[in-house]
Amino acid sequence: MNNQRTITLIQPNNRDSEPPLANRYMLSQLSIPVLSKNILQEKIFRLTLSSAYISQRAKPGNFVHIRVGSTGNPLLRRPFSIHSVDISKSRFDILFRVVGKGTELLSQANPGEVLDILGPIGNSFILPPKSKEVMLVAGGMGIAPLWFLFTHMLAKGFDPSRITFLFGAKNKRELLYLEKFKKSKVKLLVTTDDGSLGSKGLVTEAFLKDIIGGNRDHQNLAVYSCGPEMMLARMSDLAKEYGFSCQVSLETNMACGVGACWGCVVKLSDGTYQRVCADGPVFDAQKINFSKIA
Amino acid sequence: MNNQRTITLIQPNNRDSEPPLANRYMLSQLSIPVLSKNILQEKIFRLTLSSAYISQRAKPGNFVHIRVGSTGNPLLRRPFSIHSVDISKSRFDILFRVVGKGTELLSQANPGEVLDILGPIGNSFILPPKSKEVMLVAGGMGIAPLWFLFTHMLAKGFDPSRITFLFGAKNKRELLYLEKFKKSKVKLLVTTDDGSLGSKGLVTEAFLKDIIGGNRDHQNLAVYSCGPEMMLARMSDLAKEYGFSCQVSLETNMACGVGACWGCVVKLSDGTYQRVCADGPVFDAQKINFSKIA
Amino acid sequence: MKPKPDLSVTIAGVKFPNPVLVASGTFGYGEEYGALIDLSKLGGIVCKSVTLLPREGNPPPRTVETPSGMLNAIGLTNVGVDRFIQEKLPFLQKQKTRIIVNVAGRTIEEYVEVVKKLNPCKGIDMLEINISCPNVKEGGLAFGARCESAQTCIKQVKEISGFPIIAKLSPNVTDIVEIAQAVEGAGTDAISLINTLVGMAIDVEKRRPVLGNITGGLSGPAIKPVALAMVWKVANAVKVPVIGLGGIMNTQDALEFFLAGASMIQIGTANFVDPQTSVNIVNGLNRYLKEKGIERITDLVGKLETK
Amino acid sequence: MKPKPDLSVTIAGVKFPNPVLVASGTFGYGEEYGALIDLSKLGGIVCKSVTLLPREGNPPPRTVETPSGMLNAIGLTNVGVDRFIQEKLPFLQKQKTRIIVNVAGRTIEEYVEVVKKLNPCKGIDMLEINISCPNVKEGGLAFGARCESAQTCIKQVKEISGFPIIAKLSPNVTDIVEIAQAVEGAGTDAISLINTLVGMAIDVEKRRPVLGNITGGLSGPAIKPVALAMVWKVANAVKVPVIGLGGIMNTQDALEFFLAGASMIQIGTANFVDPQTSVNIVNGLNRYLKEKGIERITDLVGKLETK
Ligand SMILES: Cc1cc2nc3c(=O)[nH]c(=O)nc-3n(C[C@H](O)[C@H](O)[C@H](O)COP(=O)(O)OP(=O)(O)OC[C@H]3O[C@@H](n4cnc5c(N)ncnc54)[C@H](O)[C@@H]3O)c2cc1C
Ligand SMILES: Cc1cc2nc3c(=O)[nH]c(=O)nc-3n(C[C@H](O)[C@H](O)[C@H](O)COP(=O)(O)OP(=O)(O)OC[C@H]3O[C@@H](n4cnc5c(N)ncnc54)[C@H](O)[C@@H]3O)c2cc1C
Ligand SMILES: Cc1cc2nc3c(=O)[nH]c(=O)nc-3n(C[C@H](O)[C@H](O)[C@H](O)COP(=O)(O)O)c2cc1C
Ligand SMILES: Cc1cc2nc3c(=O)[nH]c(=O)nc-3n(C[C@H](O)[C@H](O)[C@H](O)COP(=O)(O)O)c2cc1C
Ligand code: FES
Ligand code: FES
Repeated sequence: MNNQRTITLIQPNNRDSEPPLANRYMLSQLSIPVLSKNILQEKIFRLTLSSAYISQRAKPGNFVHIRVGSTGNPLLRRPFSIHSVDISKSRFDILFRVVGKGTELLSQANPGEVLDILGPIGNSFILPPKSKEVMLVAGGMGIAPLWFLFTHMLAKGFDPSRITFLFGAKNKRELLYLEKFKKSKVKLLVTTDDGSLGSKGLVTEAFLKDIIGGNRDHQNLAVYSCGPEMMLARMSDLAKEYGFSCQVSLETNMACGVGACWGCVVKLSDGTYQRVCADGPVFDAQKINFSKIA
Repeated sequence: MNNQRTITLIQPNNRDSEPPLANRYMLSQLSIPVLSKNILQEKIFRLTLSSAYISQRAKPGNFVHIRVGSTGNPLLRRPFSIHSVDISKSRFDILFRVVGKGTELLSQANPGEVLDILGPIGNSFILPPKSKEVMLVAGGMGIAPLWFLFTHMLAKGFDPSRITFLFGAKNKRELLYLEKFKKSKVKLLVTTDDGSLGSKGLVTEAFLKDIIGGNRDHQNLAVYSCGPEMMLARMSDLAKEYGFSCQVSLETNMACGVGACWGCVVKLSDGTYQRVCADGPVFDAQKINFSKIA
Repeated sequence: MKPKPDLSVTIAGVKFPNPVLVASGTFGYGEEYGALIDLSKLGGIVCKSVTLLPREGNPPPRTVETPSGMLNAIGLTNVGVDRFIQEKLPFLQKQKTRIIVNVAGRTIEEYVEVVKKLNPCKGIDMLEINISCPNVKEGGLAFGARCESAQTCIKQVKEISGFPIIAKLSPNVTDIVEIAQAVEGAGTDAISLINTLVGMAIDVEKRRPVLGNITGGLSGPAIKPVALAMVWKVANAVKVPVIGLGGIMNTQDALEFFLAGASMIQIGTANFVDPQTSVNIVNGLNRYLKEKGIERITDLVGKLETK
Repeated sequence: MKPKPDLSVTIAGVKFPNPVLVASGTFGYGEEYGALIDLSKLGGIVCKSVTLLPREGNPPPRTVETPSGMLNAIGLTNVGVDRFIQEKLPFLQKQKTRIIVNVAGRTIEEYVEVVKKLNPCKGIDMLEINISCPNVKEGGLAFGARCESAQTCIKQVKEISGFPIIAKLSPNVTDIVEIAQAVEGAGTDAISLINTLVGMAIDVEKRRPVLGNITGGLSGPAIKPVALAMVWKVANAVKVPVIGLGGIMNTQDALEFFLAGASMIQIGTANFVDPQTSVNIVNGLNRYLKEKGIERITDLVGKLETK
């Protein structure tokens, strides 16, 4: 890690004529100390990491690729969305759930330990014109990148009363940041699988109800979503059906994380594949062929 | 580990007509808490482990087979001699040097952690008649089992003034327990590779000088040795040349540790192989074909 | 309460209480692990390979650890079939579990001789014919690597064997399906795979191979993906039951093998890591079937969806 | 002060500043790692396989981690040789390192076509002929697994190639030496091995293969022992230089391969774990030679003592 040049890396993929979603050009390999660890819920951790480099460059949607452990098991790095950034304090957070041995090891990292991190990686969410109505739809750990997007929008002067945040989780304990949401004056709709808070059921269905019942102009919606694959597939279907714009942040298995191996691809509606690490992770929901991901 | 029966395990190997060296019949798989950890020198650790089962049954020469880490790397258990035993407190010690990833991980075990241990394993040193002159010859970590043998002899009423302890190490810092040796009234001869304490050079040569110059009756010597393979090979040659009895504790790569895989064998002078774990680790030095070990 | 799930499996007329065997060479003759686990909980024990004459085996070092695996070059150390029958079989006969004797030889005649000597013995349920040992100069892999020799060896053994036989195949081949079909054609009652992959480790300081035999056989979790692919391919190409092994460490791994098409599994290297592995997997399978409401383990075999 | 050790290696007339290459498929076209390491420190870059026509590759998921390894079934995704020459080669030509273009095809004619298109290009030092990809239905492994087809393919490519060629072999064969001798006979300038081992992983919950392609290729530390054994066997059986790869993670691993007989090495999966691996190994080799007072890296090649 003696080399932290920040040369332009990947040429934007100009297959389509749209403006590229990306700010992909500043990947670096860094040794980053853990500043603090918070256990928000059983198995849900937030790590605060110290890096001027990343905090200055990170945009909502970017992720980092972290080496967890050095015994060779797990072998590969693990990707995590940048969850929030504090430029003035040169720090950023990741939020994650322990699901396997990689996240288990990461959850054992203690303040002072230094992590080997590649980042920031990937493109980012494109902010809407301020005339749009914004809807953020998070499922479970999908809150991780959307929280960054949300706070970023507020910082950029978006009117919270024109933002709706839909947040679905297993149960009320996993509905994070409820206090903070309240303070923000955003419109918050929550759902839980067990009905322990908000409406019982899927967040996508709450969303559907809202856009149908809410007398919304679908053309004027800017929807952003992150969550389990099934949920994003549903969002994609709805976006196609109702014609609203929707950006989703995807997760696939990653090896290199830098666009070299073509392991992390997602199938587009036109039959081609794109890399989640280098061409995403943010994609236009309408362009993804979700039936071919699973 | 729900099963800790202590059934007779391996039939003594009766290929030769001598009395078996072993007390091999009480292997058990145990969950054993670490009581304390001492860093004696750079990279040299002593762990005190809490087990009534093992402390009651362990004999000098026995070892334990420890699972280090659970990530699958390292995969196999690691064997360590029982270094000392305190029956009244139901505890025993192991002493080890960090040489690779297994010992590295073990050195990170903290008090309160529970280790998965097979033991006690293997045969043990046969004590000499009290009429014999005892010589213990340790090289480096070879002190681990010989310390147990030594303190065991003292406890059994052997006359310390008839025991000579030769201890060789890289440098004076690795000459452990010098204070304790002083108190014991044993005759102690030390050597170091760098001459930082005692005579400079190999402990085997100090031993040779002693048995030649010391006007010793070689027939009346009971020699016990443990250390690097080269050193034990030399002890074996000397035992053959001068005709003294010599028991050595051997180390080879181990997989099962229970006599099942035949991976840990040592070649005997008669061309046959014996298992260090189940037929040893203590062997008659004269019977080992050391030229074929390396 | 749902009824207890049925873990039993019948292969070539032999009924096993459960599908978890311990693999040849990793469990000695059973007695070595008798103090550590309840042998009657196993589906069966596959003994260390026996040969016609006693074998001392290869010069040490015989094992070395590798990333998520180990190499061994034991070299079929064993007391020979006569002493096996006298000294080792009596203990095995007393166990309340199935006994599979693994047979190896330098020539086809030797395989046949060993089997003839075993034929009259009580307490043996099946034979496993090891035509896949990578660590001996003659025989072993020499038979298993080519269709013709594999076929001839299995055919001749099957003709005279008093027990149903399992052909144990090597992964060190270009086309495992071809070999599997050859031994099926020769009349084997079942196929087990995989034996170890040929591998090597070097001591850079000494500039020597770590193993006395230079090369050895790679086993353990490292090879699980290779084993699983071969089990899946073979199970889809033959009608005889397939016994899967290679790197199985836990219930999850075991389930992967059943889904891929294995009717039974064997636990090898994992015995060294944790002697309880096999029993833990038996318990784990029970729990899994109960949780999922699956009645029989056989309902899982080959249930991989690939469409 | 001792003089700086000489890491350079010359193969088929091409002089490499050091013997550390990055392996095909794990380093893209170089540019992807340009921000992370100084490409001029590498012995050379082996590009991702190029084929005659663009290939989208296999359905996802394309990778999954396994114990000390990973499976991939990318399926030779690439832009095709024409766009490779237009879009990717210009970047590579500018790098101060050697460029090896890896070529794959579904038929021998395709290999030949691709090589013909590359022949006029500047900035290419060698070609690596991939007759060992396990993740495509046609070509790839189909050629590398049998002597005759391997020989024919390499022979025809060699006849028309304007660059020295390396034949990249598959470990999924019964006798690697046989194949190596066949491609040597066909005139290859060097041999690289190993490509990945065929493997599989199963998602027990979904009862489906994890990979979209069902099976994939196993790489990483798990396969190092297999790679090392094959490199040792082949290096002792052929006269052309051998390039070793498979699970190399650090300088120690690299030294094992040189001792086994590899003239050069390639770093594959390790790039994903730590992009600095290749550069670290170059530095580590320098340090090692200096410490041991060895003048040239070539002095280590094949220096394994097996007596
Ligand atoms: C761009 C990107 C951003 C991500 N951001 C976050 C985040 O902010 N917070 C968070 O908690 N997780 C995030 N993930 C998912 C996270 O990377 C995985 O949970 C993690 O890699 C699992 O590692 P493990 O070793 O603990 O689990 P493993 O042992 O590897 O797998 C355990 C289980 O998790 C599943 N799994 C493994 N990797 C993934 C994956 N990439 N996506 C979905 N399921 C997977 C496996 O199929 C398996 O069922 C992100 C993934 C990507 C690609
Ligand atoms: C019966 C027996 C009793 C032992 N008692 C002790 C003891 O009391 N204290 C102690 O410090 N060590 C003892 N050892 C050695 C100890 O088991 C090894 O040092 C340990 O297994 C190394 O594990 P590792 O993962 O740290 O090293 P690895 O990464 O496995 O190897 C690192 C280096 O150590 C060498 N090595 C590995 N295993 C052995 C071995 N068994 N013998 C010699 N060299 C080896 C390797 O060749 C390599 O050079 C004993 C060994 C045996 C067989
Ligand atoms: C130390 C050791 C000894 C072995 N001896 C034999 C043997 O004698 N006969 C045989 O057929 N297989 C033998 N094997 C192979 C195993 O039975 C098994 O096929 C292989 O190890 C793969 O399974 P695993 O990964 O679960 O260990 C041996 C394996 C090991 C590790
Ligand atoms: C993701 C991935 C993609 C690969 N693609 C190719 C390829 O296109 N052509 C090729 O010849 N080898 C390919 N390989 C094989 C590697 O070049 C190498 O032979 C193999 O991974 C073993 O080396 P390793 O263990 O160091 O990774 C690929 C390997 C991986 C992991
Ligand atoms: S993870 Fe390698 S291309 Fe995306
Ligand atoms: S380690 Fe298995 S027999 Fe000794």
